[in-house]
Amino acid sequence: MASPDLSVTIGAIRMKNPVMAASGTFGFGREFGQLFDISVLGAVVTKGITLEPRAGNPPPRLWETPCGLLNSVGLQNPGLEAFISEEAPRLAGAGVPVIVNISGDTVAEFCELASRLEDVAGVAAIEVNVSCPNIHAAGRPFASDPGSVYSVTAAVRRATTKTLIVKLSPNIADIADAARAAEMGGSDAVSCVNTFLGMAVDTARMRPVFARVFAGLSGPAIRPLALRAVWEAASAVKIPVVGIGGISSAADAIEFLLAGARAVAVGTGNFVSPTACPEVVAGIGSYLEERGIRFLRDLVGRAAAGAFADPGDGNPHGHGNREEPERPW
Amino acid sequence: MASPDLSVTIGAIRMKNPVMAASGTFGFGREFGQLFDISVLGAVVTKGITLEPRAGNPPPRLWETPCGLLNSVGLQNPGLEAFISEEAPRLAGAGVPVIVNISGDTVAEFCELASRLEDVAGVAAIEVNVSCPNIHAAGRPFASDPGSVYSVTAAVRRATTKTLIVKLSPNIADIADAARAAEMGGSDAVSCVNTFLGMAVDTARMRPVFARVFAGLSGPAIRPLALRAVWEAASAVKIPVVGIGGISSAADAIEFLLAGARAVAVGTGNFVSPTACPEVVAGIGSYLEERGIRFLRDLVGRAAAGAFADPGDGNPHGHGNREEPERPW
Amino acid sequence: MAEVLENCEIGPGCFRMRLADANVARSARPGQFVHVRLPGSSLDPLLRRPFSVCLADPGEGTLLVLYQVVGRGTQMLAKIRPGDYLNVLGPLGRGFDMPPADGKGDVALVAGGLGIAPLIMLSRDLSRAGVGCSFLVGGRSQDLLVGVDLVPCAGAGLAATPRRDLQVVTEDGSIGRQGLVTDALDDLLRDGGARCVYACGPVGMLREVGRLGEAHRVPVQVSLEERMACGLGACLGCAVKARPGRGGRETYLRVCVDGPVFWAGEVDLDGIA
Amino acid sequence: MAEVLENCEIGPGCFRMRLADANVARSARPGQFVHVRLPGSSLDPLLRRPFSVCLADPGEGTLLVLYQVVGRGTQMLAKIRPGDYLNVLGPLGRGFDMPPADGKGDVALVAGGLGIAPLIMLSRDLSRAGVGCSFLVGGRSQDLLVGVDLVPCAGAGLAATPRRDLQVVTEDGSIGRQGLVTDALDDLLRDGGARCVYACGPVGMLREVGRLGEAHRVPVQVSLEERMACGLGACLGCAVKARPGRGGRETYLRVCVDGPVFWAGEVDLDGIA
Ligand SMILES: Cc1cc2nc3c(=O)[nH]c(=O)nc-3n(C[C@H](O)[C@H](O)[C@H](O)COP(=O)(O)OP(=O)(O)OC[C@H]3O[C@@H](n4cnc5c(N)ncnc54)[C@H](O)[C@@H]3O)c2cc1C
Ligand SMILES: Cc1cc2nc3c(=O)[nH]c(=O)nc-3n(C[C@H](O)[C@H](O)[C@H](O)COP(=O)(O)OP(=O)(O)OC[C@H]3O[C@@H](n4cnc5c(N)ncnc54)[C@H](O)[C@@H]3O)c2cc1C
Ligand SMILES: Cc1cc2nc3c(=O)[nH]c(=O)nc-3n(C[C@H](O)[C@H](O)[C@H](O)COP(=O)(O)O)c2cc1C
Ligand SMILES: Cc1cc2nc3c(=O)[nH]c(=O)nc-3n(C[C@H](O)[C@H](O)[C@H](O)COP(=O)(O)O)c2cc1C
Ligand code: FES
Ligand code: FES
Repeated sequence: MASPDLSVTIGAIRMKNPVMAASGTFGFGREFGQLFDISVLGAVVTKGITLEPRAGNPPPRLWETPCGLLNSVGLQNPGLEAFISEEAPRLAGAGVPVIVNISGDTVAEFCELASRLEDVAGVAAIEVNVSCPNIHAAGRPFASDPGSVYSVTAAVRRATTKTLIVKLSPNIADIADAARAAEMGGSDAVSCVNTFLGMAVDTARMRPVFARVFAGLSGPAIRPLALRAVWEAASAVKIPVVGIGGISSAADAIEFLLAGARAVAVGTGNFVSPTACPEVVAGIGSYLEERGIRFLRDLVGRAAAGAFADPGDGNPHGHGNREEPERPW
Repeated sequence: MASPDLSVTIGAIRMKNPVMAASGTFGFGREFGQLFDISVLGAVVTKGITLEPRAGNPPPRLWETPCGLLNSVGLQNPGLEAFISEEAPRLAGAGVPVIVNISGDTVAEFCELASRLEDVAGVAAIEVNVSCPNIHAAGRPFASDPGSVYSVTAAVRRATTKTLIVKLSPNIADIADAARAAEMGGSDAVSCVNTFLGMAVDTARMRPVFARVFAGLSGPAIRPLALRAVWEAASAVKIPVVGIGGISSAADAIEFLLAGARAVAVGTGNFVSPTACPEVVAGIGSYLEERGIRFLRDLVGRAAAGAFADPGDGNPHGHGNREEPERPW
Repeated sequence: MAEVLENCEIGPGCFRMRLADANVARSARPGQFVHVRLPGSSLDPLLRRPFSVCLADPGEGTLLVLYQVVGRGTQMLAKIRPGDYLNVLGPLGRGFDMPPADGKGDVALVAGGLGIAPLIMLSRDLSRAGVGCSFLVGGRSQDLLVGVDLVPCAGAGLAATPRRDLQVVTEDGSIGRQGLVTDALDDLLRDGGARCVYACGPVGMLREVGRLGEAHRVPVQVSLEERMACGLGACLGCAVKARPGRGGRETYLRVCVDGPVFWAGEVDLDGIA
Repeated sequence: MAEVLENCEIGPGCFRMRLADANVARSARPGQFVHVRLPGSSLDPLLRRPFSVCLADPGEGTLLVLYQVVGRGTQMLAKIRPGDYLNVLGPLGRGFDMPPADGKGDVALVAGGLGIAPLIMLSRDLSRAGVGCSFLVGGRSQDLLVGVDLVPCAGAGLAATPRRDLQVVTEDGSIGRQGLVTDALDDLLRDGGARCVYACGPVGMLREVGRLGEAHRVPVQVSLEERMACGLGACLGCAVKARPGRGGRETYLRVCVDGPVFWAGEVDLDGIA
C-alpha cells in the first residue's frame, strides 16, 4: 500500500498532516526549530499576541500537578508590531502554515489585531483566543458566554479574509453552545480546548501558589475532559474541530480524531518530549497503515459512527446534528 | 503539646476529624471495614441510593486515564428498602457518622427518600446528589442549573430534620452560583465536587469505551480543578464546604482545608490504597503538630487569608463574600 | 509490603514472580487473586493490578504469580528486581469450588494461555485431595505455553507426547496436539472423562467451554477478568452481567468478590466483550 | 538516550551521576544545564528536571551531575542503576562568562550546598585558562558538603585546614570555618581578593552575594533556579523579574535561555521567593 494520505483542510489551510503545535507551548517556532525541521508539522500556532507588548504574570508561573501542569504565564508577548517585524518574516519561510493566536480585552482589539495581520506574509490563519477577559463584561472571559463568542467571531470575520479559528474554553456550561456561536459568527473552525481553570495551594507556605490564585491546567490529566468537549463540539457544528488537550502520543491524537476532530494540537506534550509533534505525525501514519486505511479523513469522527446506530450522512468532514448521547449520571 | 484537636462540625454532625470516605467508593462500609476500623473516620458517605433498586450500566464501567479514572457505574444500588433493612442497622453500630447519599429523577423522589430516611437509626445526614438527571428538565442534571439546585434543596430541606448536604457538580458554568443556590435552599453544607464529565475512545475498536459515551472522571488528575471549585464555593457561601476530588494523601487534603474546605472526602484514593482514609487522618495530625497548630479549624481557609490583604472577619468557619480573585487569562 | 524474591522471564513477555507474603501464602485458595499496587510513588498508571495466585506455599510463606506484559503496568512489574518490595493486597475473591468429595471420576482443567495460572494451584489441591484431573493446556504456540512445568503432576519437564493427566494443544501444532484446547475438551467430555470442568483463559474459549459443559451436562466453573478499581466489592466497577434469573431482571455480579470464579450458569458469557 | 554509568550516594540524599552523552560532553560550558526526562513511561511526575552540568569530559564523552533528593523526581533518579538509560536534553542555557583574559587577579567562586555543581566545571576551566580562583564552599554541616573532592585544584581529599584556593565554611562548624559562606566572601572582598564573583546556591545567599558585590564594586554572576516546563525558551514559564531598566517597565527574563547564569545587575534578586 502507498503510504497513507494524512492531509486535511481547515478553512483554506491545506495541512500535510493533522498535527499542530498548540499556542503558547511552541513560542514562535524558533526554539523547537533548532531541534527538528518544523515543516514536518501540519501547522504551527504562535504564542498568543496582543496589540501592545505584555510583561506577563509574576513568578511562579508553573506548578506540576498529577499528570498535569498549571500555568499562569499571563499572555507575556512582544506585541503585534514586534511579531510582525521580528517573527513573521522568518516564519513565512518555514514551510509550514502559521496560525497566529490573538488575544484582546475588547472586540475592537481583536478586530484591529486581525486586520493588521491581514497583509502579513506567511500568516495562514487567525486563532481567536476567547479565554481572555472581556473588559466590557466585568472581566469575565468572552468564552464563558456564547453571546460574546458570537460577537467576537462575527466582528473578526469581517476584519479578515484569512482562515478564522475560534479557540474555545472548557470553562463553560455547554461547549456545544459556544461552538455553535462560533459557527454562526462565521468561523471556519473551532479549536477545543484551552486550559481548564484550576489552582494549587502551597501547603508549606499556607497560601495559593499563584499570585492570581487561579491558573490554567493542561497536560495528560485533562485529556478525557478535552475529548468529551471535542465530541460535543463536533456533534454540534459542521465546521471542523481542532482537538487539543493532553495529547502527547499518536494514540492520544487518534482518540481525538476518532471522536470527531479533523486536526489536533500538541501543547504540554512538547515539554515532556520536544519531538512529540513529529512523533505523533509518524505514529498516526503507522496506525493508518496497520489498518489499511488510505486517507486520514476516513478516521475523523469514526467513533461517532460506531457509537450510534445511524452514523449520519457519511460526510467525513463533520458529523453535525449527531443525536445527543445519553448522560452517564 | 497535646495532640491536635481535629474535630469539625458539619451541620449537626460532630466529626472527630475532617476525613470522610466519598460516596460510591466505599460501598456501605462493609468491605473496607474488613481492612480497618472505620470508626477512625470523620464520617462515611454511602453509595448513592435510589427509591428502587438499580442494576447500573453495562460493562465496561471503568477506564484508566492519566492519573485519573473514568467510571460509568450508573448508580447501581439495592434501593432504599434494602438499604434500610440490610445496611443501616449494621452502620448504626459502626461508631461513625453515616451520611446517606441519595439520587432521584424528580424533586418528589428526593423528598421521599429523605423523609423515609428521617427515622432510620444511625443516619446522621443526607447528601443530595444533584448530578443525576432531572427527568423534568429533558434529562439535564439538576446540578447544571442553580434554579434546580435551589428547588431540590428547598424541598428536601422541608422533608428532613437531619443535616443536609448538597453535593455539587463541577459540570456547570459557575459553581459559586450552585453553592449559593444550595445555601439559599437551606442546605447545611455543600460538598464539592462530583466527577467531571469525560470520555475515552478505544482506538483498537474505533469506538467510545463506554456504552453511554460519557463517564465521570475522578482521581488525582482532577485535584487542581476540584480545589478551584472548592475555593470558589467557599468564597461564595457561609455554610461549610466538603472538599472532594483527587485526594489521596494528607498533603492533598490539607490543600483543600487551606483553600476553605471544612472537611474532605477521599474517593478514588481508596482504590489506590485501601487505607488511604486513616493515612490522611494521621497525616493531617502530623502536619498540625509540626506547626504547633492546636485546632484543625484554624487551618480552614487559611490560604484565603494569605492570598488577600483583608482576611475577612476572622471567622474560621467560612470566609464568605471573599473578594473575587483576578482571573488568570 | 511483600518482598520480591524472583521475577524472571519464562517466555516471550511472560514472567514468573515469587513474593514473600506469609498472609497470602497461608490463606490463598485456588482461583483467588492478589491486587498489586504498581511500584514507585507515581500515580500514573493509577490503579492496582489483579493477578491470580498461581501457587502459594504456606510453609515458605511465599506465593507465585505468572503474568504477561500487556501494557504499562505489567511493563513496570517486569522491571522489578529481587529485593524490591511490592504492596500486595489479598488474597481476594471467590476461588474455585472443590468437587464434591463423594463424587466419582476425574475432573478437567482447561487453560488458555496465561489462564493456566490459577489452575496450577487448583491442580495441586485436587491431587492432594485425591481427585484425578485431566489438565488441558492450550496456547498459540510452544513458546507461549508457560507455567506448564509448574503443574505438579506434570513433573519438571514438558513432554511432547500427550499424557493422560496433561494434554498440550497449540494452534500452530508446534507442540502437542494441533488445534484449540476446546477440541480436546470436547473429545474428553465425549468420552465421559470428566465430571466437572474448571476453565480459565480468553473469554471466547470460556464461552465455548460453557457451551460444551451444557452440551455434555457437566458443570463448569470459569474464572473471569474485568477491569477493577477497588478489588474489594465496594466500587461496583467490575460488573459482569448475571444470567437472567427467574424475574428476568438485569443484574450484575462483581468479578472481584462474587468471582472471579463463577459457575458458567451464573453469568452471561455471551454478553462479555 | 544517555547511558547511566554511575549513580552513587555521596552524602545523605546527595548523588553523583555519570552519564555517557558525547554531544553534551563535547559542547557543555560551565553553568549550562541538562533537562532530564524522568525514567519510565509514567507521566507522573510529568515534567523534565533541570540539573547543572558539574563536569563534562569531551574525551570520554561523559558528564557528571550532582543532585539532591528533594522530591519525587529526584527520588526516581536515585533508583536508577548503571546500565539504565536516561533521556537527556542539552546542554541548555547561558553559562558563566569567563573573566576578561587581560584582567589581573583572582576570581571568587561561592557555592552554597549543591550550588557547587556548576562551579566545579567553572573552576576547572578557570584553572586551565590560568585564572586563579578562591573557591568558597558553604554548607550546613560537613556531611552535606558534597562534591568538594571534585574541585580540580583541591586534590582528592577535603582538608580541614583552609587553603588559599579552597575555603570551607559550615554553619555548625563541623568542618572549616564556622558561619556563612558569605562571611568568608566579605572578608575576601574586603582584602581585594577577587575581581569578579561567581555564585550558585540558595537565593538568600545569592542576594547577599549580590549585595556584597555592589558594596565592594565587584561584578557578580549568579546561577538561578526557577521551575521549568520546556527548558528551551518557548513556554515563558521560568520567568525571573529583570532589574527595572531605563523605562522602568516590568519585564521578565527566562532562566532557561536568558540564564540560568545572570549578572547580578540584570535580575531583581529581591523579587525572587
Ligand atoms: C481476577 C483477575 C486475575 C488475573 N490474573 C492474571 C494473571 O494471573 N496473569 C496475568 O498475566 N494477568 C492476569 N489478569 C489480567 C491482568 O490483571 C492484566 O493483564 C493487567 O492488569 C494489565 O495491566 P497493564 O497495565 O499491563 O495493561 P493496561 O492495558 O495498560 O491496563 C489498563 C487498565 O486495564 C486493566 N486491564 C487490562 N487488561 C485487563 C484484564 N485482562 N483484566 C482485567 N483488567 C485489565 C488494568 O488493570 C488497568 O486498570 C487477571 C485479571 C483479573 C481480573
Ligand atoms: C538551571 C537549574 C540547574 C539546577 N541544577 C541542579 C543541580 O545541579 N543539582 C540539584 O540537585 N538540583 C539542581 N537544580 C534543582 C533541581 O532541578 C530540582 O531540585 C529538581 O527539579 C527537583 O525535582 P523533584 O521532583 O525531586 O522535586 P519536586 O519538588 O517534587 O518537583 C516539583 C516541580 O518543581 C520543580 N522544582 C523543584 N525544585 C526546584 C528548583 N530548586 N529549581 C527549579 N525547579 C524546581 C521540579 O522541576 C518539578 O517541576 C537545578 C535547577 C535549575 C533550574
Ligand atoms: C505555558 C502555556 C502557555 C499557553 N499560552 C496560550 C496562549 O497564549 N494562547 C492560547 O490560546 N492558549 C495558550 N495555551 C493553551 C494551549 O494552547 C492548549 O490549549 C492547552 O495547554 C491544552 O493543551 P495541552 O494539554 O496539550 O497543553 C497555553 C498553554 C500553556 C501550557
Ligand atoms: C466508582 C465511583 C462511584 C461513585 N458513585 C457516586 C455516587 O453514587 N454518588 C455520588 O454522589 N458520587 C459518586 N461518586 C463520586 C465520588 O463520590 C467523588 O465525588 C468523585 O469521585 C471525586 O472524588 P475522587 O477524585 O476522590 O474520587 C463516585 C465515584 C466513583 C469513582
Ligand atoms: S473492583 Fe470494585 S467492586 Fe469489584
Ligand atoms: S522553561 Fe520554558 S521558557 Fe524557560
